[in-house]
Amino acid sequence: GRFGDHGGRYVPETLMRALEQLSEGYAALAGDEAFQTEFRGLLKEYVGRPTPLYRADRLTEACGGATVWLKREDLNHTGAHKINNSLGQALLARRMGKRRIIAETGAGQHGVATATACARFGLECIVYMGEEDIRRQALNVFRMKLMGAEVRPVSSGSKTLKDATNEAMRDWMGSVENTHYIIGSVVGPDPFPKMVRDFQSVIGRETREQCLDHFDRLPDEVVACVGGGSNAAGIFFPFVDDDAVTLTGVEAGGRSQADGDHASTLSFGRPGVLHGSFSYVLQDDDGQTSPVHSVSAGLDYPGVGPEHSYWKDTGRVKYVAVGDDAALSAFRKCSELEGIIPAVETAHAIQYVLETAGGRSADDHIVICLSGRGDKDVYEVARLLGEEL
Amino acid sequence: GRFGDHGGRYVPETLMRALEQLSEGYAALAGDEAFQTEFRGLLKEYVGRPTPLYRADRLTEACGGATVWLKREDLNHTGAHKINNSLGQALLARRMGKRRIIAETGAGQHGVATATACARFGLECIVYMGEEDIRRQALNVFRMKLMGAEVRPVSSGSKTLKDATNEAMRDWMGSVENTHYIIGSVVGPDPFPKMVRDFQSVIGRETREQCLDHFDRLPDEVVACVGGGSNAAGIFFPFVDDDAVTLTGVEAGGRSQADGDHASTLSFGRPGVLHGSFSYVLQDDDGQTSPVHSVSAGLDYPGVGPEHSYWKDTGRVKYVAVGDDAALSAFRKCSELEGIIPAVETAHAIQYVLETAGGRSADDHIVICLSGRGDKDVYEVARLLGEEL
Amino acid sequence: MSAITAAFAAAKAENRLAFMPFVAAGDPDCATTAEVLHTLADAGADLIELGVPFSDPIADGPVIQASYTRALLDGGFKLADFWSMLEGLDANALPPLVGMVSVSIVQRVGLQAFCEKAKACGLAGLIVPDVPGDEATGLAAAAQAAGLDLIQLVSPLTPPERVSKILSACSGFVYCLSVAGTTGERESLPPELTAHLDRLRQQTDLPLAVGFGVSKPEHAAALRGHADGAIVGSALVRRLEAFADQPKEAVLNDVADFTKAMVDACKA
Amino acid sequence: MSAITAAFAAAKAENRLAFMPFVAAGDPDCATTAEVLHTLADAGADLIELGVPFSDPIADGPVIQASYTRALLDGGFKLADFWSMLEGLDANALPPLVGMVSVSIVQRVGLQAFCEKAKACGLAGLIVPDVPGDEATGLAAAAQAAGLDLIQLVSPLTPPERVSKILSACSGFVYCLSVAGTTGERESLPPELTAHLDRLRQQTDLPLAVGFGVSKPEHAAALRGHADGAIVGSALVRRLEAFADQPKEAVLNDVADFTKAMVDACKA
Repeated sequence: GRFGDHGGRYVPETLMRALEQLSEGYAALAGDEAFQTEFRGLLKEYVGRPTPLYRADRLTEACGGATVWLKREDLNHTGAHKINNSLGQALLARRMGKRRIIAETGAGQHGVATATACARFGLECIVYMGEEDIRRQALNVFRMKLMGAEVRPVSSGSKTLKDATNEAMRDWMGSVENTHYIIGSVVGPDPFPKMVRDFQSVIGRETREQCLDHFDRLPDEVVACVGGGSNAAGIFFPFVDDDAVTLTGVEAGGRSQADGDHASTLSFGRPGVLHGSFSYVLQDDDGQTSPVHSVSAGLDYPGVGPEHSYWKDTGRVKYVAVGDDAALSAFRKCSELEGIIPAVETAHAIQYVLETAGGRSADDHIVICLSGRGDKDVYEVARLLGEEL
Repeated sequence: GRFGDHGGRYVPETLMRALEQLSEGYAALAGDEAFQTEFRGLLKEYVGRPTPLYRADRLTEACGGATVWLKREDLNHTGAHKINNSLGQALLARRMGKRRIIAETGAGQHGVATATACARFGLECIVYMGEEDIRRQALNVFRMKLMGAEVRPVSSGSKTLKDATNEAMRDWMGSVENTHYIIGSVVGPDPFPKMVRDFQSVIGRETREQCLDHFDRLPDEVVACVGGGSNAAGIFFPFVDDDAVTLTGVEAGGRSQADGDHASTLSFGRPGVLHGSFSYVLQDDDGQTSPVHSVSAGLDYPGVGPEHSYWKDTGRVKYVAVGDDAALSAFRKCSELEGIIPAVETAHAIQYVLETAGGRSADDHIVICLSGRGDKDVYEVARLLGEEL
Repeated sequence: MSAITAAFAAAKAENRLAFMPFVAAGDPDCATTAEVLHTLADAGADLIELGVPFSDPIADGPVIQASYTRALLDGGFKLADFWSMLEGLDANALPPLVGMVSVSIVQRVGLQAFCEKAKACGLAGLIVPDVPGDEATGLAAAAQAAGLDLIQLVSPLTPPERVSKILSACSGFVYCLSVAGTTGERESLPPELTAHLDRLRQQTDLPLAVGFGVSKPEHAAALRGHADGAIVGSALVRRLEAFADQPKEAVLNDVADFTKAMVDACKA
Repeated sequence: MSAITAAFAAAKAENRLAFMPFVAAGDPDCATTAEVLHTLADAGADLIELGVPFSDPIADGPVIQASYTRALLDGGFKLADFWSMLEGLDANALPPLVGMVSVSIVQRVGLQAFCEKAKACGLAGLIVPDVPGDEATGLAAAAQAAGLDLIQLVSPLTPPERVSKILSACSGFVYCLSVAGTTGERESLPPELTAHLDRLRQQTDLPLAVGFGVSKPEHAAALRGHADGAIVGSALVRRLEAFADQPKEAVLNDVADFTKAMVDACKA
């Protein structure tokens, strides 16, 4: 359950048995042909996989260098990569006889994906969401409700993702015998980081095959945004042993490098414990979690998945930060040049490529994980750009 | 340019040369391998086709009879079938040397699809949209603007789709030499109805193949909603010669069968001329276009594609109406049971199947064209259901 | 010789352009329209084009479209009112009236029925702008049977080979669009217009009347020697907007003054 | 024999449960906390559990969580204040103090450094609820080296085979959770609790203290014969909310009365 020093299970004893059961249940899936067939079938017929690997000619032209490809997770059902994981865990929960599902959500994408999976399987679904996020993401709240989920407002702490996660953990403390907690990223106690990474690795496996199809070799670089890090882990993992493939994770640089102005956990944090695992974290010297900021609700998180911490320590993945304004500029460029409105999260990764692809050879192939669509962000971007809607 | 008595070119002489050029340009595509390759490539890598044909087990169970399948056009890039047509026409416009595109839009889906296609090809894009629709569909307005399109408010008449169409036609009257008008449905003067149907027929061709893959024969019934009728024409057309396949179009029954309370053109209209072609239309005895109503902005149109009128007259397709409340109930059921929030347009077709599939054999296979996703409708439905967002 | 043909012949005999103003019927109501028609006649109009308001006009610019909307929504315009108004006119005091009507309306009434009713009510001809020449065979037959001229439009974009097809279904005069675009006032007429008219002249003996954009006396003057008539719509209809807030007499005087100025320019 | 072991032994010798109340440090400020500690001691507490406020507690219910939030956000609680307060206490007038602290804080300071500081400031033991037994080896070593007891939690869901693993890293006493869930007052204790305690008793000689949900005198009474101590948190912490709007003396009196009632029930 460790990635180097990182990972582990830092949770109250009450949850330990459930985590052991979950590890056992998850390990058993590997040999369960019926599960694998059902999961593959759902990814194909319900989610719409494989998602295309699309050569973005006009972004490529704008970069003036390397050839830019977009792995189109925005085309998944519900509009982001989150559904890969929610479906996998919902299937596992059903197999383990747990008919009640809880989840945390920030921007609402993981909540929507989980509500979706629960509707599909007729499971009870409760989504914890900070009051502040409920206000900002009313559309996703109603999507969840339409699919029969209960959205429980969280009024503690900063009233955002971190606090929703605390609250979901607390629910799980008292409900663990009949409830499965679908964590939305590669964070939390073991086995979640590994399991979520595996469910998301379909992104990287497809990308690998599609690169071979399109240009007969592996890509030179794979770039993904990192909040908790699930889309990045999903696309990176199948390339980790390919040393020639540069892997780059892009964190939220926010407004500045000052404490509280960003969410660049790997760039500015240090190893510590948050939400059940040991990993880089943004904390003060007392171990209290720091406030964080990003224009993107999905990156606005003071922790990061432990495997990313491991990849940082080993140097396998390079982690960089892109700020709010730069990300918004990439958001616009991708919309105008490709007719693809990316999630603001994803826009951080696009911006990094816009800044670094110039001057490289057109034979250099860069794949960006387009982790989700930006429809959810349009109101907030309009507000930031001063447009009246 | 006729489908039986229906169709034709009822437009001012100024547009006739452009329509002839368009017919010629469109006819030339059939033999243009480069065009076909590029179009197919875009549908695959950019739009994400083929879209799945998904067996909806929980809707099937709720129906208690025939097996229900959903053709997942909601998974297309931009969230509806509209992009199939907009991309095809934008490619054609570029090939014809026209770098300025105009379009009309009601709910905004066709406007978004066209703005998307224009961004992708670097074409100038102007979208006409009724002031009333701009107010109701602010999200789509900003999506279009983000992709570089200009959205021109239309304040004439009822300030909705019909008036936006008039205004686009008027623009085209003065700009036809350098401008292509991308009509969003199988309406308008020849060759639009035929051309749009052909671009949308990819839906039906895929469905045919997928039925053979999934259950080794053609479906017993194909059901689609009909406003202008482009998703219906696209999925019906490849089945028209298969007499054993029942084809059913579902119009908007609105609030009641009284004039002005519905948009059931084929059920209650009569042949006449609107927007350039002879087809069923909702008109008063003076030939003035009738007001129409539907809970769905995409079906809220007093005309219908001429080929549908032909199919109605020949009896090949059965046309029925489903009212506002019934459609909203299907909207909820599909969301809760399948985790798929359908467009309110599509919900009309789903409701028809919910009402008619019961008691039939599970060996009867019904395909519903899930023409688009309902994210755009969530605010309006919330309002109607009295939810505060 | 039809009344329309005679009107153009008379103008030609006097070596001037025929002037044909356009107004929409029923704006603000049919009774007022009747007064406007007499005003136009008294001011010297050779023919009058009378638009039948339509809910969805696609060939018209904002001014005429707004006039139609006023007639339909504020005035509650019905075809029955239109026919009654025509029947109530003093035909002897008026020049030939040409109806401008959308095919949507004609088709709803029925081609033959509409033409017969129009003739019976005193119209001399019809312009159905959204039925181009090659769709017009049925309508042309109905008009001919009813004894109405059916006027066809030719656009600057119409290629010569289409012109002959269009003219085969045309009688009375040819409605020559000065520009590609909708109705509406324009600052100046396009420079290529006269050459275009001269080419058309080679293809037909029918009178050529120019509309869409013609809106000032100097436009009419510039057409002399190339066309046989000038048609003015929006510039006139815009003046009718004043019925909403000015005394009727003032508006009618303004209409008369503008018409006289145009008529004079047609002679200049 | 550690101070904690001695406290349980003394209670046992008197044939009663040890009573261990819980308060969060720094709510509303550290000076007041010091007064509360003395009040608890004077009312008869055998040990006191002192929570270190944490921004993201996951084992705590709303009452303790709110107390932490008041300490951190309103009181500006810092670890330095905590250590100072401990150093300023009159150790002779107080029973053994057990720190309840999240591993996030311990890890930030460093396992060894934290344990040494805690010992130096007078804590007798530590409860680190988010380090379960099998993750606790490093921490247990650090605590032992510093001369602190490290108390482990056992949940009703902990299977017997895990219990022995957990107990191997445990000293002082075993913190027995009465329920699966977070801290917080509950109407009654679960019926299966006593059997669960009796099974645990077979596996260890360490004292068994029961917390999470224990909130009334009758709860404590019901534990007699099955456990060695009762721990009450939320029921007490809820009383501290009154510092916001009541005179300090009134609140401290209320705390003293409640504690005395619990202490009495532990003897009944």
